[in-house]
Amino acid sequence: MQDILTICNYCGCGCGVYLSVDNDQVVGSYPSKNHPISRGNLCSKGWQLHEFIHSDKRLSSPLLRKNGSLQEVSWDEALDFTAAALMTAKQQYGPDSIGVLSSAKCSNEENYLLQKLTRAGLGTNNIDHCARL
Amino acid sequence: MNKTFIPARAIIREIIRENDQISTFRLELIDKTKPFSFLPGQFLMVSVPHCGEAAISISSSPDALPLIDLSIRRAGELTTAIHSMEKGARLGLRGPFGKAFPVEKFSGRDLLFVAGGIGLAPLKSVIDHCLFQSGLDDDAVSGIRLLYGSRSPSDIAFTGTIGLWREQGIDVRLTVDEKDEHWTDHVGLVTELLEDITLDSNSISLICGPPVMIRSVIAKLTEMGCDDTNIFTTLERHMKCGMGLCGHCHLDGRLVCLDGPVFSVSELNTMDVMELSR
Amino acid sequence: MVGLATSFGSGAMTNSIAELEEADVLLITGSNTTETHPQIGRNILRAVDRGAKLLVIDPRRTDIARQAHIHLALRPGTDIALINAMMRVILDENLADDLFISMRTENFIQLRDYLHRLDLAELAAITEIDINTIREAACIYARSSKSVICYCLGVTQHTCGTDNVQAVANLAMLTGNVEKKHSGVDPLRGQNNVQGACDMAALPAVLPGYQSLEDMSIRARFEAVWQRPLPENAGKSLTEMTHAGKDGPIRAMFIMGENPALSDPHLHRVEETLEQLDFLAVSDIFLTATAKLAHVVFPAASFAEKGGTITNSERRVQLCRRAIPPIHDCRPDSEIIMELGRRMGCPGMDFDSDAEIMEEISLLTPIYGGMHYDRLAENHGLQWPCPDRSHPGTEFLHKYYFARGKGQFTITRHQEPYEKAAEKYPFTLVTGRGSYHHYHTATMTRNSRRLVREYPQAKLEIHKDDCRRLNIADGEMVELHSKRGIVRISAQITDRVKPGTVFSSFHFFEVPINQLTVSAMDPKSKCPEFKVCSAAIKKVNHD
Amino acid sequence: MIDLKELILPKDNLIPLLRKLSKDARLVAPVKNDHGDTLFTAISDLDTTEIDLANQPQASLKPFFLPQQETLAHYQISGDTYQFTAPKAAEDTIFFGVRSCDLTALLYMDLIFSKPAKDTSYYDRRSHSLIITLGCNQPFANCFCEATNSGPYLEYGYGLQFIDLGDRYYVSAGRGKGADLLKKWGYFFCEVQEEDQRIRYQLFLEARGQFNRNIQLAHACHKLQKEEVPEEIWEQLAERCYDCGGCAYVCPTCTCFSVDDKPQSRDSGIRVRSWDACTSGGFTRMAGGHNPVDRSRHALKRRFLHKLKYDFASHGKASCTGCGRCVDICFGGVDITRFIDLLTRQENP
Repeated sequence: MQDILTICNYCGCGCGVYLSVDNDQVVGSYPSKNHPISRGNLCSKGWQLHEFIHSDKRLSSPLLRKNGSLQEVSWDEALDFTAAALMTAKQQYGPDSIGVLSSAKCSNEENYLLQKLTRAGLGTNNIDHCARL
Repeated sequence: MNKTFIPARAIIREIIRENDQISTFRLELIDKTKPFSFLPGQFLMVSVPHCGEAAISISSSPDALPLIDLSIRRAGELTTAIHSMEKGARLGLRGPFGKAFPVEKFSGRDLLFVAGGIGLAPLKSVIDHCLFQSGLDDDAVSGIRLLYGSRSPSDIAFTGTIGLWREQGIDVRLTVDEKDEHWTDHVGLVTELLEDITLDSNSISLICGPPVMIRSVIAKLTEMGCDDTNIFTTLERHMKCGMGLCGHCHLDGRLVCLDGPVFSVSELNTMDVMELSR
Repeated sequence: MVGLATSFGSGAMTNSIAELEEADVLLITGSNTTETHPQIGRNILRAVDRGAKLLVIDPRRTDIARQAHIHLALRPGTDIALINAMMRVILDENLADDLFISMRTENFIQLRDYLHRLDLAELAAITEIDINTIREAACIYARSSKSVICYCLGVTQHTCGTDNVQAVANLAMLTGNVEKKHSGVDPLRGQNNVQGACDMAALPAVLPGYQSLEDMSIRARFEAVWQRPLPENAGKSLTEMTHAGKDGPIRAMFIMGENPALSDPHLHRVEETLEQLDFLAVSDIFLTATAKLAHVVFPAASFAEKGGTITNSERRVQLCRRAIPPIHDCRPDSEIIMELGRRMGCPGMDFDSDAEIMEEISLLTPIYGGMHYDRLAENHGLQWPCPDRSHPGTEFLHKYYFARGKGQFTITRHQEPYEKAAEKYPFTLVTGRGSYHHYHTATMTRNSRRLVREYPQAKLEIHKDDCRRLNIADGEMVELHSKRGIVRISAQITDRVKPGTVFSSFHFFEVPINQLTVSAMDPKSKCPEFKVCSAAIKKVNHD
Repeated sequence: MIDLKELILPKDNLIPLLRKLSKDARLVAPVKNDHGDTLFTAISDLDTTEIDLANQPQASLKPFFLPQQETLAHYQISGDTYQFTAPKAAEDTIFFGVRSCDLTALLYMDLIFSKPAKDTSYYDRRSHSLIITLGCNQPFANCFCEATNSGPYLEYGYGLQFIDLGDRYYVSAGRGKGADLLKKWGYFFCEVQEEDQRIRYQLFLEARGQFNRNIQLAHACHKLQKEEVPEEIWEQLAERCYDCGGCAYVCPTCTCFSVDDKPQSRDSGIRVRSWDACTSGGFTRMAGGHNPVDRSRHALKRRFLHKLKYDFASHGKASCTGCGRCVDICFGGVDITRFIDLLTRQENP
């Protein structure tokens, strides 16, 4: 059993949460007492933070729409298809025909990378996230 | 290893449709590692994988063993899953748990059963057991009467059983909240049926149904001079273990799974209970 | 957060969360704090137990409003009228901080003249709050020099959201309650990394660290590091991208970890827009409503399966640590982006670690200049601005001067919400996050048995008098109509809302309440008006 | 022949002793981690891990005996038959540096999980454990074990009890495993002198005099036996309970749990037991939607009455051990000490 300190995934408070890990399964979450925000307690959602991680509803494989339905494919196939489709749109309709939505649930690094890809790779400023929603 | 939480497997031998919402599942245990016995009023923790467990009272008589009846109303995720099962499917069972009706005291006494909806299920276990006993011994019980309330004529459950009981001499009176064009019997609350009933001081009353019904029937019986120690009811509470550990069924210092689900009204009068207050 | 950036030069929370506990007056507006920001609510209540005064502006009697010394239960959409009224009182009572105004702000005279032309009684009538209550609240706020304002989406999700924020900023500057510890203006950020997504410029009009897209020297710096020319035109906002409808300018989209097909206003329009795209790729942890419309779906790793940093509401950049390897065949979004980048020939998509990505961020983003992983690990994170390695981080903003130089007063005028309750739609529908147990579109919380047990289905809060009048029972299914759609929802009898107002959350995909809301938005922030639309309640005929 | 019940352990011998003990069992002790939190941690290397006896461990021993989430069974569905398979067994564990309140709580849990049914997984872990306590010479900020009669030193229940006398520990042995341990490792210890006993008692007296808070717990318990709590108190508390469940989760004597199935694939999953809180509305709601508890008024009624009224009635002792963990962490500030204050203040206005 190992306890890893991370930051809660729910609201903008940013509590310090330990995830209890047993055999690659997250089996608990509890607050850090020394952390300046959590100070020994979590809200009802934070105490249940481990619950959704191993949900059987998690996506398990890349999916590609074939004949109208989403089917499991390899990473390479999904990535190649996506890269090609985005480049096609760029060539056919220009870079501003592509839109990108980033996420307030993803890390700074991921947000940075995605806006870099959008601006430097796709050549458009069409990037936003749901800050307002 | 927590053996206390491992259910034994049972197979569905027969399914009897009681009404739109209620079916009786006739089960037999497959895992017979230890002998199984129970008393009327006790309940089982019933498992369906992916859905968890729920407490359900046994509706058949112990005399019918090895067959065990569970009459189940579709209410939540687990009971809906059970309703989608067919003959031959398997369920998990733990138990029996809880305090039973004091059937040993019933010998030679008049018995009045008052039930509403699915509430007849645990009482059915007592009635069938008493009938079986009276077959063996004429004095087992002196008279059995049943007052049974349902929402509408199509909601009346256990109609087959009620027919059999009538044949065996039980005085069954039915009432519905809302009648349809074919209904000629009583319309109104089950407490109204009590108006035509006479009780001697020795009679025992057993009540099961929705909290509002339990409350009004107890009030009426008390008014009619029934002694608190002779009125029994069985309470429903959310439960997770059935054996006094999980804390969910805590009721003013007691646990329904251990100290109940059967309580005499004299016991309930010392407690703060939803079924009696408000 | 355009409004606050215009007034102060920065759109972030000016204080630290811990400072709230020491404040003497807390004005909470448009924030259901105990539910949406529990730890901030905890600080507020501690302050109250210490003796601080709590003022709450909210049309609903939320749990935090119940604890307030004064609850200003305004008519939805009349925030500006209320704040203007409070400022007028402050002027009348000579409670303005003249020294602060002259040293640290500009544009005051125009605002003062405007406020003097307003009729206090008329403003109070607009808000439907008693004038003496407004007067008392204004005095309490103005008389303390440790007054702090917290606001959330209840202020911004209006067609006049930007003005609302500027009104709040005016109030703070008028009384000198900014630029120091225990007093300031604090927008409470919704999701765990909204602040970071903004900081990192997942926004159409700025570069990381809110740097100007137009500044040539800044552009040159980015182009040198990214080895690619930067696009010239400002981009389109989320609403512009997802509401274009048929034949819109957007032909292909990549959506990472967002679910606009449920959270967006005017859902039909979003679905229509997404469905007609030539190509849609979605990366998420669950098969969301949006993912179901996609051509390609990537299974992303959850927060527990990856590292990286996130930035909380008080600008604290914190390290997340990987607890377990990605489950199934999932991959972190950073890997997915870099894989795509490499396949599209984009340079600089070969980072070996999150720490290496942060090194590039620090290089290009002055407010993140000192955010190095070793430092973040040691200190439970650092608060930006943190320009270099030796900088300790910033507890509260605008010390010595506002980020934009001088704080700017802006005249804000009351305007009626886009849609008014009318004969056919007599109720005002307010939407938002509304429970201790669910989060946003509940894709995560609904996978927790306990949270589902506590809050199993969507509820429409209706005042008990309205329920009695319409003969609606608690828990009864009703139909809620607006000009744009109909949903079926379970009624909850309550006194949290006033008669004539109803409230529901948007947590449940079965009850897409945002199908009813208007898509009118604030012209500056592009924030949609979720908070007010008109609706009708109809009983459902059983059987 | 030295008395095996009470001995002195020079502090220099502590690590050597623990090293020996850790050969036969897992050693768990409070360790301050890199993030500044003191947690009970399984120690694999005594030379690189510093045991922290200066701070109160953030969590009690509860997670080791009643984990936040425990797998009770794996299940496999195939066709319409299914099979439950039980999970793995417990390992021998020595807990060192346990505070008096936390052991008292464990003794209470023993009671709960033994009657009427013995909870096999709890007992499996319990019978594989040995508890070495450390008496508190200096109570922590929110402690009130004096009021709950569960510290600062203990009379019984421990395997061994350590009292810090400065450069040495005064060690008392309980029955069974603790005494065996002293017998086996007697050579690390020396005899108790009269001086040691004097110092020990003096430290005990001083510890008792250092509590920050005076909680009228016994008074509250007696009052609850006699009279009803005014409804306003319940409502005042409920209005500020934001349903986080934190008080129940951090409480070393809150044992309420839930049992749920967690699907892992279409035809397999685990049945788990997890911490539950009686302060939640769903705790008592029945499948049909009926709820015997009105959370909006009585969110905290069950919890406080259980600890202070029912357990006092049935065990003669409240099931609050004064560890103070629930104090200061409540979002609304309505912890058990607030309740006791409200209840007892009423009497002497």
